[in-house]
Amino acid sequence: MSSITPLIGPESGLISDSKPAALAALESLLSIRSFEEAVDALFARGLMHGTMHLSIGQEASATGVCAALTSTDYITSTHRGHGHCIAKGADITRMMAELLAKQTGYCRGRGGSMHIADAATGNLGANGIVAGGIPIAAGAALAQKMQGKKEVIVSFFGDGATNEGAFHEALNLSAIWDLPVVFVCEDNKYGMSNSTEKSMRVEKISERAAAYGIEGVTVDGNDVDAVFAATRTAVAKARTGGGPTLVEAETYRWKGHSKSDKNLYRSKEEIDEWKAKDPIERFQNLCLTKNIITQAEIDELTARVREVTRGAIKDAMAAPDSNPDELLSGVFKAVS
Amino acid sequence: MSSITPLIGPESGLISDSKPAALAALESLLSIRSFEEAVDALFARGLMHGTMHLSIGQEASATGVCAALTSTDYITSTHRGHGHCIAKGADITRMMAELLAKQTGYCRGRGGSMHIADAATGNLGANGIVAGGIPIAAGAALAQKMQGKKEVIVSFFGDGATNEGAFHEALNLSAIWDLPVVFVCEDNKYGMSNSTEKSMRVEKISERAAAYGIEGVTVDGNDVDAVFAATRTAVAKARTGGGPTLVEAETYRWKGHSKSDKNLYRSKEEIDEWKAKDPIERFQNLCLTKNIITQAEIDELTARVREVTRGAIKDAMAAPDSNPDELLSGVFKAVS
Amino acid sequence: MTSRIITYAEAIREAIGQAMESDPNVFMLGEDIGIYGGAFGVSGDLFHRFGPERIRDTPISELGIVGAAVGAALVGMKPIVEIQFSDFTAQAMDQIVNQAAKIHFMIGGQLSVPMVLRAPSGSGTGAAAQHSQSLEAWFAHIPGLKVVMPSNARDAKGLLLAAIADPNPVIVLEHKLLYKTSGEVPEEMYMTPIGVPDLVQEGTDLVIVATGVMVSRSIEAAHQLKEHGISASIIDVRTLSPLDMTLINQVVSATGRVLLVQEAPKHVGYMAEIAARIAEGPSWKQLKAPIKRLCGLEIPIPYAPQLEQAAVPQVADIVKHATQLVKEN
Amino acid sequence: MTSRIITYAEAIREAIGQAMESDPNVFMLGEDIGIYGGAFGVSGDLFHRFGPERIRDTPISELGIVGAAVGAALVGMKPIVEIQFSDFTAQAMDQIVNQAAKIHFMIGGQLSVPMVLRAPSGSGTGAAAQHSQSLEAWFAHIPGLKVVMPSNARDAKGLLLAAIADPNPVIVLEHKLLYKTSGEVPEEMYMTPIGVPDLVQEGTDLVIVATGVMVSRSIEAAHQLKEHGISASIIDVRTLSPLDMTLINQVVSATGRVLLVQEAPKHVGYMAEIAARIAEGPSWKQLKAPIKRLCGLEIPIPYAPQLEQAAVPQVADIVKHATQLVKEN
Ligand SMILES: Cc1ncc(C[n+]2csc(CCOP(=O)(O)OP(=O)(O)O)c2C)c(N)n1
Ligand SMILES: Cc1ncc(C[n+]2csc(CCOP(=O)(O)OP(=O)(O)O)c2C)c(N)n1
Ligand SMILES: [Mg+2]
Ligand SMILES: [Mg+2]
Repeated sequence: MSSITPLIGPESGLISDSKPAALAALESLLSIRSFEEAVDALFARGLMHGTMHLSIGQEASATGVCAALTSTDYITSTHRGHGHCIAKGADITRMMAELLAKQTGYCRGRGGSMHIADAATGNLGANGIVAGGIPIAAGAALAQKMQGKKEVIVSFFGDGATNEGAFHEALNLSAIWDLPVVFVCEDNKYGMSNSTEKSMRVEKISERAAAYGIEGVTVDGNDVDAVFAATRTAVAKARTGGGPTLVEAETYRWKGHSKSDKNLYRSKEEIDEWKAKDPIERFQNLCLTKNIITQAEIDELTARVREVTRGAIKDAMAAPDSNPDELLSGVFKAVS
Repeated sequence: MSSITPLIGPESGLISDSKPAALAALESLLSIRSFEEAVDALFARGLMHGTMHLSIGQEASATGVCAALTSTDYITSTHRGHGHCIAKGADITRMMAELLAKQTGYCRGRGGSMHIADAATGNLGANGIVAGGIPIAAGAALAQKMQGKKEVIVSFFGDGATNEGAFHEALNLSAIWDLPVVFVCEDNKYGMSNSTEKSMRVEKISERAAAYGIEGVTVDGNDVDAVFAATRTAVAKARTGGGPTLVEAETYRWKGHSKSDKNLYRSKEEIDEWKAKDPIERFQNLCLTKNIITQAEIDELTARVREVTRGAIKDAMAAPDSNPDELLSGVFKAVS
Repeated sequence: MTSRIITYAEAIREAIGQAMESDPNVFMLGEDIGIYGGAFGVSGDLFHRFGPERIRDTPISELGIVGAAVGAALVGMKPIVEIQFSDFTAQAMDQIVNQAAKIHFMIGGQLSVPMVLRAPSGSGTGAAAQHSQSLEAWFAHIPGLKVVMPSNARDAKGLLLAAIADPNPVIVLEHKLLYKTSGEVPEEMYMTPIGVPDLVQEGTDLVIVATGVMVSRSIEAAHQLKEHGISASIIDVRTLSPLDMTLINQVVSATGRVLLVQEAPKHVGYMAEIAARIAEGPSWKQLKAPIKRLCGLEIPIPYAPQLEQAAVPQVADIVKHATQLVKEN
Repeated sequence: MTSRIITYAEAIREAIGQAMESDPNVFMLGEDIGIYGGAFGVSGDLFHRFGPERIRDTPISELGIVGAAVGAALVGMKPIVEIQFSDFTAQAMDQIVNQAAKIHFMIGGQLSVPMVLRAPSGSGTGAAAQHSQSLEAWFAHIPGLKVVMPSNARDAKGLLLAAIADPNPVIVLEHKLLYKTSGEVPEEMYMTPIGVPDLVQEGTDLVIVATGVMVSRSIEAAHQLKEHGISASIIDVRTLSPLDMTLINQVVSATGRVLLVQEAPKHVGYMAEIAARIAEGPSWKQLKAPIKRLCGLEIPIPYAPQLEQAAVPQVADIVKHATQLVKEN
């Protein structure tokens, strides 16, 4: 087992005001970055199969959002889901094992990067279908409400996903039924090569909330505190019967959409501009300025996280390959 | 041939300010009502097959909208499409023949009420799929733009249709491409049994335009003048490259959704309230008050329209039944 | 068990009511299933018995509805989705096929999707091409979905209860012409096993294998055939996926002639699979005549009554083809 | 005609480019087909040659895109839609099946829908269950759609040009593993007729009938079979709907043994139709062995390479089954 320290969102104030919260958040940020960089390297070396969608540059939204959730709250995730998965508390070794097509992976090697789920931490699954998880989140939220539970569902999705009919239908259902769900749009400015300026006429994606009579807010998605605070408000509202909120976190992906991307649709300057807004450096500097964490602690954490990633790769690589013999029995759950 | 006198929308001022325009509009209103009542009676007498969706009470929106269109402009229509079809200038005898499953019907008896189209008058077709015509309208508008034409497309749909993903995707595409299309939502307060209050959280459907960065307006859908004026503005904008508008026309259907409807979801009082707002009576009274049309003209027109309907039924009934022998050859257009 | 004569629609309603009484996690969602009672009257008074939370009226948004069912099922509910006409599953295909059918497998078995999707199929009501399709072949082709097609009131109840009890997504394709037909149905809860075809009647000259409304048409045809001295077995496929060929192979071997009857167009339809399995299987050698399919024409369903009837097999067509098959071989 | 060796992707691009040059109404729309050049690089430089109006990048909204194509086609344009992975046709199924396929028929022939929908099918890239399906059976089952599945660069161009020239909706299912394969392709415009299967090679012991990437695997398998003294004919179905059985019946009659190979799961898949037609048809009496289908397993496509390979027929599987068929019968 190698999960991050559970994220602790303070009940009032910001993450950067609380040492344990800040340390946990930093661990999450660093773990996501480290995991993604390791995956990138493994792919580059031909050790990984399939495709991948890295969230380098977007670590603050996964971290800030999950800090506002309890361990029994749920998320639905996306093709760019490693960050969500880690922030929600998944075992990094089992994630790595999945990507390496191992039997010990979250999906026994059947799903790969785009389908990792973790029932234990409430991650209902990444999704290879853009916007595919949004109606599912609405349904999971409906179940909480009908069962009288207090759990909230966060549905992560990208800017591009908001152009799909699934987004529209799911937000409308959630709105009319006051469901305990928070819609988190990670607006990284592009759906593959298509910029938000070209693919929609609204300035802010949060304006789309108006069509459902719900609240929409836009936050700086590279600011852990801002993401956390907006999500905390939305989660509290959802948990107490106030219905859904659309939270837009403005951020940027540093890497190409997937391996085949030549970045022809955006400029090097734009990428560099956003790299200068690195959410991790920024959070570290904030915590240093506020004297909440020391440089030594940062160094120690950075080293420890790297060690965890290395260990995860090692353990995952040593695990048995996924087993073709159980394929046919894996399709249906046995009727009891 | 028995089509209405082409609707003439004045370039400025209202329909009720112009005698020829008012007479044409009244002919349209009365023809729709007369057609629908005839269809209702034929069904009741077991002379018609299938199902039907009547637009009695909604005549003003079809009429006001089509008065703002030229004969070469296009519409896409709905399951509740008889009114649109008549207002756009279709041959009432061929419509009746279609409903009576005749070879001379618009669809040779293959389509019935839900699939009447009339290529000659730019009616691209009713649609049995709620919201099915909206993306089609966007595409027809895209074609006008790409071909450098000046034609505008009006897409009719109901309040319920705005909850479908197709509505969302089509409006977004039309908005980003500045397409010459006007989205006309006939908000008759119910999608089958589901009221707008229960199926959406917005007060006005026109608010949904905000999600696409386009203009949305709500008008009294039982007021021919108001519908016409709003559509004229939207059409002018669309025709000159200004892109789409969402026009919501608030109205009401007097009859059940279809034949099987027991009206359990609404009260008799509500229905009566709306019957008191009869768009036809209202338009007649307005024209009388304004001294634009005389009572004698109204009576003459009413009688003439009834005669046309009766003639249409008679001619349609006398036509040959649709021919099963051409079914197989009707699926594909022959490759030339 | 105590049986009564009730309609197919009543049998479905009874199954849902009993399942909801016995399991608080079972609920229904769909368009106009509440106070309206359902487009075909299937939910009827369930709204009054169970209220708007559990008989949940939805806006017109099939993709959202099915997606919501998938999500609810993933976390322990047992949703029963009603899609008003099976044609509108086209709107929801992503959630049915890319999500519901695959999630359990894709995530290594961690969670499952115990949902039921009911939808009326088929032609015969003059509703034309977008309201009359028979799309069972689509669903049956997708690994991860179970597909049933009850042809009578008894199975409508039993298969639905089995579908509700199943921890996997089950597609129940009802037939709109059958809703008002009646049959003997036990009062108690019972399950018709998913995976087992039904031998409707035994005969010696040929076997008619049919689905949906074609089962009752085949029964009527068999009466007429009997008058012409032809004795037909009839098998109701009933559960299209998974399909157990044991019974079909047996009866095909015994009769040596097989007529496969479906409402859907022939090309790449469900009966192609039955034909292929027979051709590949042990009964192949016993065939006295080539396999024969009698199916809908390769056309969208037309509106006009005479066209609609010409588009899909009628009793007379079954009689004619069965007679030919026996007489000419 | 002058031919050169180019890739399957290049052949498709060339067809689109030539069609766009010769007809101003032809245009392309889809996700990331512009400056990105397409998810599989198919549109490539077309954006630079024809500009953003005619190589039209769209938001992620498959239903809207296909609907827009239907609308544009109805009023005289010739849209070519690219759906990034054929799995996402699930999102657009209403516009494909309830609109495009039916409009011409439903409205009595007044208008037609001359559109082309291209989409990469199939597994083999580790993209897992939602990006690897082979859904040809769905489309082939729908009256009003024509369906082609080019297995090589030459047909990729010729079938696409035929699809663009066709006044009806045509679904072109490409295979993602084939994009980088090469073959001889004429420079000029030419059409491969829709409706005619291709006899890839002639042999005497059995005929392998295959679709998509299974055609090249069958060719490789036939080489190996030859070394074992088995001589195989190969037929590439190529146009799945409409399907002309003349050639298949001829070759089945001549060889007496038939192996049907597809990537999609077997149950209610396309090859069931070929099996059924053979079983119903004139070559039935010439069969020396039962018809045999070799298909994908009844599972969603898994991610891990060894699982993915186990999920669909490989060359060795074809060799094994062909050998058995010949040796045991
Ligand atoms: C329904 C569907 N359409 C298209 C795709 C291909 N695709 C995968 S990710 C992606 C871009 C998604 O953009 P966005 O939602 O903004 O998320 P991001 O990749 O930026 O995180 C596309 C087009 C898909 N997987 N599913
Ligand atoms: C996709 C789809 N879902 C459901 C239906 C069944 N249906 C037909 S009309 C209708 C109500 C439509 O409501 P609205 O859009 O408000 O139009 P109105 O009937 O009020 O004119 C429904 C649910 C359908 N035809 N298509
Ligand atoms: Mg994005
Ligand atoms: Mg309405």
